[in-house]
Parts: sequence; structure tokens; C-alpha cells
Amino acid sequence: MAENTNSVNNELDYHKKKKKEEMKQQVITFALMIVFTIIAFTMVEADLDKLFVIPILFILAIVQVAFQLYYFMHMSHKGHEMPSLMMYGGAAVAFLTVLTLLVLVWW
Amino acid sequence: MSSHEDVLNPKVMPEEPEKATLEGKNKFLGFWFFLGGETVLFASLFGTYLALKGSTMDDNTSQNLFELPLVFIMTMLLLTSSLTSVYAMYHMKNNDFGKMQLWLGITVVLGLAFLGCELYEFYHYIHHYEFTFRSSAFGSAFYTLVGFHGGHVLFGLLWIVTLMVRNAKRGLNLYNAPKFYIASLYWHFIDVVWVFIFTVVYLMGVI
Amino acid sequence: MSNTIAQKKGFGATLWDYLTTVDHKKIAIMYLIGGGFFFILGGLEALAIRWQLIVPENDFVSAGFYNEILTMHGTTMIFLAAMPLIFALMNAVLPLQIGARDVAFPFLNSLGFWLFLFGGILLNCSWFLGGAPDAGWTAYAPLSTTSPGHGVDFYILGLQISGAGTLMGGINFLVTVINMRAPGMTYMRMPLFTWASFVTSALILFAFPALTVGLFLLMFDRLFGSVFFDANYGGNSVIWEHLFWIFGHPEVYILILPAFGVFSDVFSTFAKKRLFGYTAMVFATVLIGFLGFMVWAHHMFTVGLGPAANSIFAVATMAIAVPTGIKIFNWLFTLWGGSIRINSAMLWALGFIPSFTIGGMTGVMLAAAAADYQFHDTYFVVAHFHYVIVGGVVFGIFSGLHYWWPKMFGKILDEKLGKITFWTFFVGFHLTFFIQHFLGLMGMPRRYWVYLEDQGLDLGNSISTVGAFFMGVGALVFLYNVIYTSVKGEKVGGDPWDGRTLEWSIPSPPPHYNFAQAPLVRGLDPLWIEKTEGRKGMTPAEPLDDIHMPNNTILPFVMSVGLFIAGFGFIYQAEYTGGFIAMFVGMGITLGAMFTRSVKDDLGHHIHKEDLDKGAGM
Amino acid sequence: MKGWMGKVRALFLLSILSLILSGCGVENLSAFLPKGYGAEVSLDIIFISLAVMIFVFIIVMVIYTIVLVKYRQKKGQEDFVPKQTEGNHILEIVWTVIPIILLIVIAVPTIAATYDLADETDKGDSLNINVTGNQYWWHFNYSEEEIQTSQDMYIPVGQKVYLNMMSSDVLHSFWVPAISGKMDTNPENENTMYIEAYEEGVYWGKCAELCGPSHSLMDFKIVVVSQEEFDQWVSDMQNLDAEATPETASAQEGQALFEQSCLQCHAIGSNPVAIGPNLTNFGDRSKLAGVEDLTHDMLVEWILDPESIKPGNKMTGNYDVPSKDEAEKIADYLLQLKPSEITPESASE
Ligand code: HEA
Ligand code: HEA
Ligand SMILES: [Cu+2]
Repeated sequence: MAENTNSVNNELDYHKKKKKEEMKQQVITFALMIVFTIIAFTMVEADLDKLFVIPILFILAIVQVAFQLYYFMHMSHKGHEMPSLMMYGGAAVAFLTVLTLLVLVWW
Repeated sequence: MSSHEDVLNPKVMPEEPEKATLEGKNKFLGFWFFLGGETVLFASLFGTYLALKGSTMDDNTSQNLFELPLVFIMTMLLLTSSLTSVYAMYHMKNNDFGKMQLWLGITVVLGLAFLGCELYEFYHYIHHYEFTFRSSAFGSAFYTLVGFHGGHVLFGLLWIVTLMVRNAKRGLNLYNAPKFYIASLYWHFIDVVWVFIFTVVYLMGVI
Repeated sequence: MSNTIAQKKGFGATLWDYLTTVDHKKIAIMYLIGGGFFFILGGLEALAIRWQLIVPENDFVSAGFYNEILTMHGTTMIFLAAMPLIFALMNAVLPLQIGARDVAFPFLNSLGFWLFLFGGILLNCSWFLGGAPDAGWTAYAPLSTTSPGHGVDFYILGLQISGAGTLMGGINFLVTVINMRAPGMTYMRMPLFTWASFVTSALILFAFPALTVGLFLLMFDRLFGSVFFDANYGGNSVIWEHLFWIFGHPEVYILILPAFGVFSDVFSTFAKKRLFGYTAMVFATVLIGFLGFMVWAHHMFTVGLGPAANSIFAVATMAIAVPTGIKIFNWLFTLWGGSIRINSAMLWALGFIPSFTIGGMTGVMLAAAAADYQFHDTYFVVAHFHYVIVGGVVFGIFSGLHYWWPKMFGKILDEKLGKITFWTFFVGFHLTFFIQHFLGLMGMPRRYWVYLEDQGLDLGNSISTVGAFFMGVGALVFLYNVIYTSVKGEKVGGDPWDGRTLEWSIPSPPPHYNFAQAPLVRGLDPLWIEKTEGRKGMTPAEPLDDIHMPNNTILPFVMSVGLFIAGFGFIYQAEYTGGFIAMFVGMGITLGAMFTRSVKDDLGHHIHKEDLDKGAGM
Repeated sequence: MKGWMGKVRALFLLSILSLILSGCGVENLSAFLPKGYGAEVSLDIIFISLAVMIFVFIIVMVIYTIVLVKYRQKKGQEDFVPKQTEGNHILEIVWTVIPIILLIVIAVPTIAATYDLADETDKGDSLNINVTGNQYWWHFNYSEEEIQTSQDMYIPVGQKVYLNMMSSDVLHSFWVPAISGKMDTNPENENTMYIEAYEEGVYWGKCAELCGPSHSLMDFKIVVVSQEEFDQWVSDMQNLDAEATPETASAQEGQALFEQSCLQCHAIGSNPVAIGPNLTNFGDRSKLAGVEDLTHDMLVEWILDPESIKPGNKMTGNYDVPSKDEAEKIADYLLQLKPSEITPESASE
């Protein structure tokens, strides 16, 4: 181990830096999420046309959730293949469930 | 086999302490899968809510009830708490236990504030509008969906506090790092659900 | 040291050992006993059903009681017999098949078992506390929300508790398969039983939450006054039907896939051939799991969803016949050109092919929406699902038990008795259920307490009842066989069948650490590969070293007891303060145990390499 | 749906007929012996799919038999190791593609029939009946004609009749196997289906969705009559005098008793709001409570103790049980409520 200490230290510095970078990115993500939220709320308060607002609200929500998953929960990192698979599986079932309960319950 | 209580040495700390041991890897994966299941759980609740959204029996419709400013505050609280828990994990990876605890503490405070707002909201609906769990199918669906989320917040808070108290004296190690990590995953997931709640329930409810 | 079974222990110590164990092999045995008990119970309920229907307008049981028996038969068989028995097989062999020392979450595994058991007991307590649930295993609202008494409450809480256990089991197996495979055991080298269990676990993960939510809504309606399913308040009962079947249809594939896995292993072992079209088999398994989530509304063709929805779901349902057909033909061609040995395990597998094919094909007939308007809720459906469930799942469980019994207990089940079991059960099965196809179309709806005289239904029903008793005899012979074998049977070695997969490379029963050294896997059917190259066993992938194992713990048991008490509390909280207290005490016990688990480090223990049974792993 | 399919059907009917000893069931109940459009369409689909299934089953069984006969381990060859084949691409393709084709063969007519049976184009011009499922009896409201009946539904032969179906309590399912497939009655959504009967007669209907203890006793009838008879029945029902005095003294006393207590739940005449069955043409009913013979003694028993006939019914416990004597009088009154010549009896000749 002894002769490796140096390279370990270098590596440590490298990781530290990488983490710092990442943290910066996450703060930016957070700022964007706040902005999205504000946009969503103001759009609703502004009483715009329903057909226009609802799709945008949805897109904003989905982007926000993607931010959470990929940046805050690190799903973009290596080693998250299985988690992604299962989250997408869950999302697919979730989508079908919501769709059904929306359209196949009242007639 | 690596589950002796080997305290993290900052000099030789693995890059991902939460996945450094087999137990950690298992916890990490298992918890993600659990979240996959939770996705379906909340989808079922959202679907039910959407199906019953119009089933109001009186004037207590979503348009008449919901007040966006409060919801906005709640959203900000929860979003911010998500960032603070990211900070906590950042310090965990840097093996800075004190700072991690600090940020987790802030997360807990924000979470509590959120819960307080929610309780106030429910109280308000019940006492000012007589809008209850039993007054219409819309009421049942609303309280169940939002309440389930609130229950998750409460559970998350208890969990994080337990971890903080339990490990306050001994600091970070490879045994508890995964525990902290998955608790923070859970916290983020709560936020994910909330994003849909404020969009689907509140914003679309007042349009 | 390794064969701890050989050591004589006092009864108390043994009991404590089982209450606290986190060893997947012991949990398997407990699942076997628990599931077996409920199978007998559900079987006796089935016999009561058939006895009531032996002649028209019979009054063996009363109308209300009939509905209770019928509900409990379905619920017990699906949730408390078939699933636990499958979990028994999965626990017994899945870790062995991938060369793992343990499952990923031994603690959760044990918790899953205790939750199942206490959920099942809670459900069955209803018999003694004013009547069992009586709204069918599907518990359609508003019948279930308006059913008097507490029967349906027991259904809700019993299933909620045991369902939580199942979900934990599912997550455990998923992670086990992903993280615990031995070196060289790639995904495409896993035995089909492991693959099937893997896909089944994924189905559990995505299907059970829908049931959880459905049960919560039902519980809120019944116990806390909400109005989800009350049309007078704008509620909608169709929501329950969707939620139930979004869970319910995947559930039937949760049951059948592991059985498919068993047959795949059994066929290839006893035909002495590698599985024909392995890749296609894996692909088909995954595809069935995937399609299984898009077809649930075929249970709701007559609900009134409209022709567009009915057509879409009809076609999606039929599509499942394709991957299933791929499996049937691959099995047949595994046998083709083989050297087939027929013993009890193989008999069940061979009996499965025609039986399940019939059941699957009636499934496709049901999927034709316009035809289902006639089939739905008649005995044709009863015939269909018993053909797939009994002819598929139960046959699979029997086959698996005969096949792996030596691995679990070190003794082969008596062959002669095994054959008697098979033939009586097989004949009885077809006698019972084949005729029901016709009864259904002749105008006999299901869930009928009585059928009227002079409607042409008498003869068919009598025949059906006779058949059921044949099955009963078969089941009794099996029970006798278990006792007989444990008393008289001879001990066998690790590999009595000339096996192909890893579980046969270690002693029977395996030491509690399974593999002293992790085996090096070099292909599909790893043991077979070593054998054809003239070696006796697996080559180790690591030097002999200390082995880390988890500690036993009583906490899972305590948590489950807590929920059991809380279950009663929830049911009675509105009526008695005692119930209210029980609710909090029970939840307190459970949360307390969770808290203990959380703050008390459990680091496990090590078995020193000097203590390992040399060669045990190999 | 006719033509060549008819021949296929005839062929199968014959083979099935000879196959099972017990025949195809009873004529006015069995789905095997369709007497209406829906039942016929469904049976066509059943036979198409059955043909495919038998074909597939034969193939599976042929391979299965060959395998079992040819490839059993022979004595003395225990050490023989067969060739370890991995698979065969051509075979894989064959048994993927052929089933897909077979499924298309089933799917296309299925979809056509599904849409056909959901067709509502001529609903406005046809006879409409509002059907309500109740624990454990059926209510039929001819809204246009302002006629209410229970348990026996009268329809004209050879006409499309639209049923608009709801439930007043739990789920039920309306099923008359010989006439048409079933349709659920839900408490929150109205379902529509049409039926068309080919032959006059009385057809047995059953509830096909578990609805409580007496689910199996929730039978009803469809009485199919000629158009003239139907018109006659309609006019009889419309022009009845609900207050008409019965002939016998006992029935008159029965009427008084009935009006005093029974009318709280039941109705006679065209009043559509009643929580119990409408009894306007009670004396004409084919069955008592759907399942028992309509006799005086049986009716008295019902009035005194309905629970013994239909467990869990909503009448039990919700009325003041009359004395035996009073019950006899009420029975006399009810049994003489025969507003029309057109009855189930006349319909089945
Ligand atoms: C293990 C359980 C199991 C399995 C495996 C299946 C498998 C299938 N089931 Fe079944 N089913 C049940 C358990 C199961 N089912 C239960 C419990 C119910 C009733 C629940 C209740 O109401 O209480 C039910 C009810 C049910 C219904 C609803 C009926 C009704 O209530 O009206 C339908 C309708 O589509 C259906 C269809 C199918 C189909 C298409 C398959 C397919 O997966 C079958 C596929 C298999 C084959 C087709 C055979 C092999 C294939 C070939 C040899 C290839 C060639 C074949 C062709 C070209 C056709 N099932
Ligand atoms: C895993 C699932 C499973 C299994 C294995 C079975 C097994 C059997 N089932 Fe059933 N069944 C269902 C799942 C299952 N069933 C479901 C889901 C329903 C629908 C419920 C509903 O509508 O809600 C149903 C409904 C159902 C009905 C329809 C009732 C109705 O609609 O009114 C009938 C009727 O014949 C029936 C019969 C049988 C029979 C004869 C067996 C036989 O195979 C049973 C054989 C086993 C035995 C006979 C055990 C015997 C054991 C002994 C004899 C030991 C004795 C021991 C001692 C003396 C110590 N079942
Ligand atoms: Cu299904």
C-alpha cells in the first residue's frame, strides 16, 4: 500500500474535484426546478387557456421529475442500469394504470 | 467478507461508500426496486383521484377549495429539502460527518415545516368548508392521495432522525453509509411524488 | 459440524431455531409447511363446495355459508397455498442454482414468511369471529363494501399483511439474482427456474402495489367511512375492478411462471438433454411477464367498457398464446431425441403438457370478447382456471417437490406412492373440471350455491364432485408419502438424479452456508459440463476462506405479531375501545421492532475455514 | 356472420352432440342451442376458436405421443447420452408464425362480432326497456310504454330490443344464455345491449355476478311472444285498473291488507318508484320469486317467511309479518292479479 499513497492522494483529489463539479451542477438543477415551478404556478394564476396550459404543466412536471431522478438521485451514473429498468417498468405500469382509470371508469 | 465495522478512513475512502460492501450494494438495489413498486402504488392513487375528481357532492370542488399560495410555499419547502439532502450526501461522500448531519438536520426542519402546512391545509378544509374524507368521493380520493404522501413524509422524517441520532456518536462507516444513502433516495422520491401532486391535484384542480 | 440436522436438539431449541432463522433453506421448509397446511384447508373447502353441488338444490351448507366457503377457497388457494408453495421452492433452490451462499436480504426473507403466515392466520380467524368473507376472492365492490359483519374486513387486513410479505419476498429474490450470482454465472447461464423466479419477482413488484391500494380504499370505505365505491356519493365501483385485475392478471402469471421454470429443469434433467431453445425460453418468459400487464381487462369484458376497449384487450390477451406456445414446443423438443426417464417428478411434468394446453386454449377462447359474453362468470371460466392453475401450478409444485425433495431433506419420496398420487390426482382432476366446460355453456353460472332441478345440470355436477374426491385421495396419499419417506426413506447423496445444475453439486441437505467455496461457472448446465469433462464436481472460484453469515433474529416474528394484533385492532376499532388500543399496541410493537432493527447493528458472524466441512462445497 | 359459418356450426354441433352424453343442456337455457342473435354470434366465435384449438391440441398431442413412444430410456441404455441440441431456428420461426396466423383467424371475427354486438344505430326506433338489477330480483321499466314489471320480461319475437341496464345496489349481470351473452348492471354507469329472439317461448335468465347469499336464486324469464301478442300485452298492461275490486271476499280483504302495509315497498300499476318488485301482473308470473312454483301455499310461505326461500333478501325484517290468515288473504289477492291473456304459459304453448 505504502508506495501507492501518492497515487491514492491524487486520485482522491480528482474525486473531490469531480464531486465539486457535480455539486455545482446539482445546484443549477435546483435553480431550474425552482424556475419551472414558478412558471407553472404563474401560468395557472394567469388564467391562460386550458388546452395550452395543461400540456405545458405536464412537460414541466416530467422534466422536474427527470431532474430529480437523474441528477439528485444519480440515475445518470454508472451502475444504475437495473434501477433504471425497474423505474421504467414501474413508470410503464403506472402510465397504463392512470390512463385506464382516466378513460375506462365512467361511460 | 466485508461487513466488519471498518470505520471510514478518509485516506482510503471508496468513491461510493454506499456501494462499497455487498450489503450496501444489495440495499441500494433493493431500495430502488422498492421505489419502482411505489411508483405503481402512487399511480393507483393518482388514477383513483383523477377518476373521482369530478365526484363532488356540493360546492366543495377543487376550484373552490384550493389555495395556490400555500401550495407554492409547500412546494418550495420540499424542493429545497431535496437540495439540502443532496448536500448531505455530498458531504457523506467527502466523509465529512458533521456537515452531513447538519444538512440532514436542515432537511428535517424543512420537512417538518411542510407537514405543518399540510396539516393546516387539511384543518382549514375541514373546519371552514366542511370538506371531509366522507363528504364525497372527491373528498375521499383527495385526502387519501395527499394523505398517503404526507404519511410518506412523516415516515421519512422519523427514519432520517433515527439514523442521525443513532449514528451521532460513532460517525460514518461502511455499515451505515448505505443506510443514509437510501434514506436520501426515499426523500427525493417523496419530492418526485409531490411534483405530480402539485401539478395534477392543485394546479390542474384550479384551472 | 456442517450437518447440523444430524445433531439432536431439544424441541424448544429447535422451535426457537425456526422462529429466529434467516436461513433460506429453513424458511423454505416453513413456507412448505405453511403453504401445505393452507392447501389442505383450501382443498377441504373445495370438497365442501363440490359436496354441496353434488345434487341439485342441495342443502349441505346454507347460502351465506356457501359464499364464505367459496371466497375462502379461492383466497386461500391463491394467496396462502399456491404462492407460498412457490416461494418454498424458490427459497429452497434459487440461491443454490446461482451458486450463492445466501439470499440478498435474509432478514426481509424471514419477515416475508412471517407476514404471510400471520396474514393467513388473521384471515382464517374470521371463521370463528362471526363469519368469513363472502364476496368472492375478487371482492367486487359494492358487495364487499356492504357485506355485513367483519368477514370482508378480515379479507382486507389478512391480504394486506400477507401481501406486504410477498412484496418483500419479491424484492429479495430480484436483488439476490442480480447481486449474488457465483463467478461466471451470467444471466444467460441461469437455469430457467431461476429466470422464471426472477421475472415472477418483477411481476410481484409491479402488481402488488395496485392490490395494496385497492385494499386500502376498500378498508377506508368499510372501516373509516370514505365513499370510494359508493355511487350515492359519486363513488365508482369499476375502479376496484380495475385495481384488482391490474394486480390479478399478473398474479396468475406470478403463479405459473415458476411452475414453467420447474418443468424446464425437470424435462432437461430427465431427458438428459440441455433445454431446447434456451434463449427463446428466456425471451418467452420475459415476454409473458411483459404482456401480462396489458391484458387485465379481459376479466371485465361484460362490465361495459365498450367495443374498442374490449377488442384491444382481446387481441392483447391472445398475443400471450404465442410466447406460451414457444415454451410448449420447446419442451416437446427438449424431450425429442432424449433419453426419457419417467419417475414421479417427470410424471407430473408430462401430465402438465396436455392439461395446461387445454387450459391455455380455453383461455384463448375466453379472450375472444364476443364469445366471453357467454363464458363469463360461468363454470367454463371455473374449468379454464382450474386447468391452468391445477394442471399448471399445482402440477408444477408437485413436480418440483418430488424433484427437489432429496435436495431439501436428503431423501427421495417413495416412487410407488408417488405414482399412485399422480394417477389418482390426474384422473380426478380431469373428471372434475373437464365436464365443467359444458356445464358453463349449458347455463350454469359460477358462485351458485344451488342449481335448480330439471335444467340439465345434474349429471355433470355429480361427475365433477366424484372427480374432486379422487383428487382428495391423491392428496392424502401424498401426505402419507411424506410421512412414510421421512420415517422409512433412505438417505441419498448430493446428486441422485444425475443433475445438471449447481444445486446438485453440493450435499443433500446442503450445509447452511451452501457452498464452502463459490463455484466457477463455465456455461449453461454447469455441473453437466464438469461431468462431461470427467470431473466429479465444480471447480472452486476462490480459495477456502472464512464465511460470513447473518445472525438469527426474532425481530421478523415480533413485527408480524405486531401487525397481526394491529389487524384485529383495525377491524374492531370502531366498535370497541379494546380494538382501538390493539391498533396502537400492535403498530407500536411493529414500529418498535423496526426501530430496534434500525439502531441495533447486526453484523453477522463468521464460520472459520477450519470448521468448514471440506469438500462440502464441491 | 351467417353462411359458411353456419355450416361450420352445424358440423360442430353434430360432433359435440354425439360427444357428450348429457347433450347440450336444456333448450331454453343452453348457450349451445341459440334462440337469439347475440347467442348465435357468440356461438359462432366459440366454434371458430374451438376449431383452432382442436387443431393445435392435435398437433401438440401428436408430437407428445411420438416423443413418449420413441424416446423412452430403454433397459440397458442408462448410460446413453443423447445429443445436446441447442435449438433450431427454423422450428422456432415455425412455431412463432403459425400461432400468430391462427390467432389472427380468431381475432378478426372476434373484433367484428364485438363491434356488431355493441351497435346502437337503431336504438331510437326500437323498443327500449330499462332493466334494474336488485338484490335479488329484476325490474323492467318500459319507459316509453309506461309499463312496470318484475321478473318476467315480455318482448316481441324477431325484433331488436334495447336494454338499458343499471343496478340499484350491488353488481349483477343479466344473462339469458339461449338469447344473448351477458351484460353487467352497475350502480354508477348505464350499460346498453340489444337482444333479438328468434323463436317464441320462455327463456331462463340468470344473474351472473355474485350479489349475495341468494345470487343463485335470482332467476328471471324472458317471455318471447309474437308482435300482435306483444301489442296486446302492452295495451292490457296500460289499460289495467289498479284499484279494481277482486271478485272473492277473501281477495278483497287481501287487497285492503295489501294496500295498508305492502304498498310501502311494492307497487301495482305503472308507478316506477318502488323499492320492492312491481306486482302488477303477479298472477301471470311464471315463477314465484324467480325460482319457486307459483302456488297459493308457496306464496303464503313467502309472505310469512321469505328468508326460508331467499336467504338475505331485503323483505325479511322490513315488514310486519301478517298472521297466517292474513297471509292467505293477501295471497288470494295477489294470485288473481292477471291483467293479460298473454302469459308465460301462453307463450310456451
Ligand atoms: C395460472 C393461472 C392462469 C393462467 C396461466 C392463465 C392463462 C390464460 N388465461 Fe386465464 N384465468 C385465471 C388463471 C390463469 N389464466 C384465473 C384464476 C381466472 C379467473 C379469475 C376469476 O374470475 O376468479 C382466469 C380468467 C381468464 C379470463 C376471464 C374469463 C372471464 O371471467 O370471463 C380470460 C379471458 O380472456 C383468460 C384468458 C387467459 C389466456 C388467454 C391465458 C394464456 O396465458 C394461455 C396461453 C396458453 C396457451 C394458449 C396454450 C399453449 C399454446 C400453444 C400450444 C400455442 C398455440 C396456441 C394457439 C395458436 C391458440 N383467463
Ligand atoms: C391455486 C388455486 C386453486 C386450486 C389449487 C383449486 C383447487 C380446487 N378447486 Fe378451486 N377455485 C380457485 C382456485 C383454486 N382451486 C379460485 C380462485 C376460485 C374462485 C373463487 C371465487 O369465485 O371467488 C375457485 C373456485 C372453485 C369452484 C367454483 C365454486 C363456485 O363458483 O361456486 C369449484 C367448484 O367445483 C372449485 C373446485 C376445486 C377443486 C375440486 C379443487 C381441487 O383441485 C382441490 C384438491 C385438493 C384437495 C382435495 C386437498 C385434499 C386434502 C386432503 C383430503 C387432506 C385431508 C387432510 C386431513 C384429513 C388432515 N374451485
Ligand atoms: Cu387474466
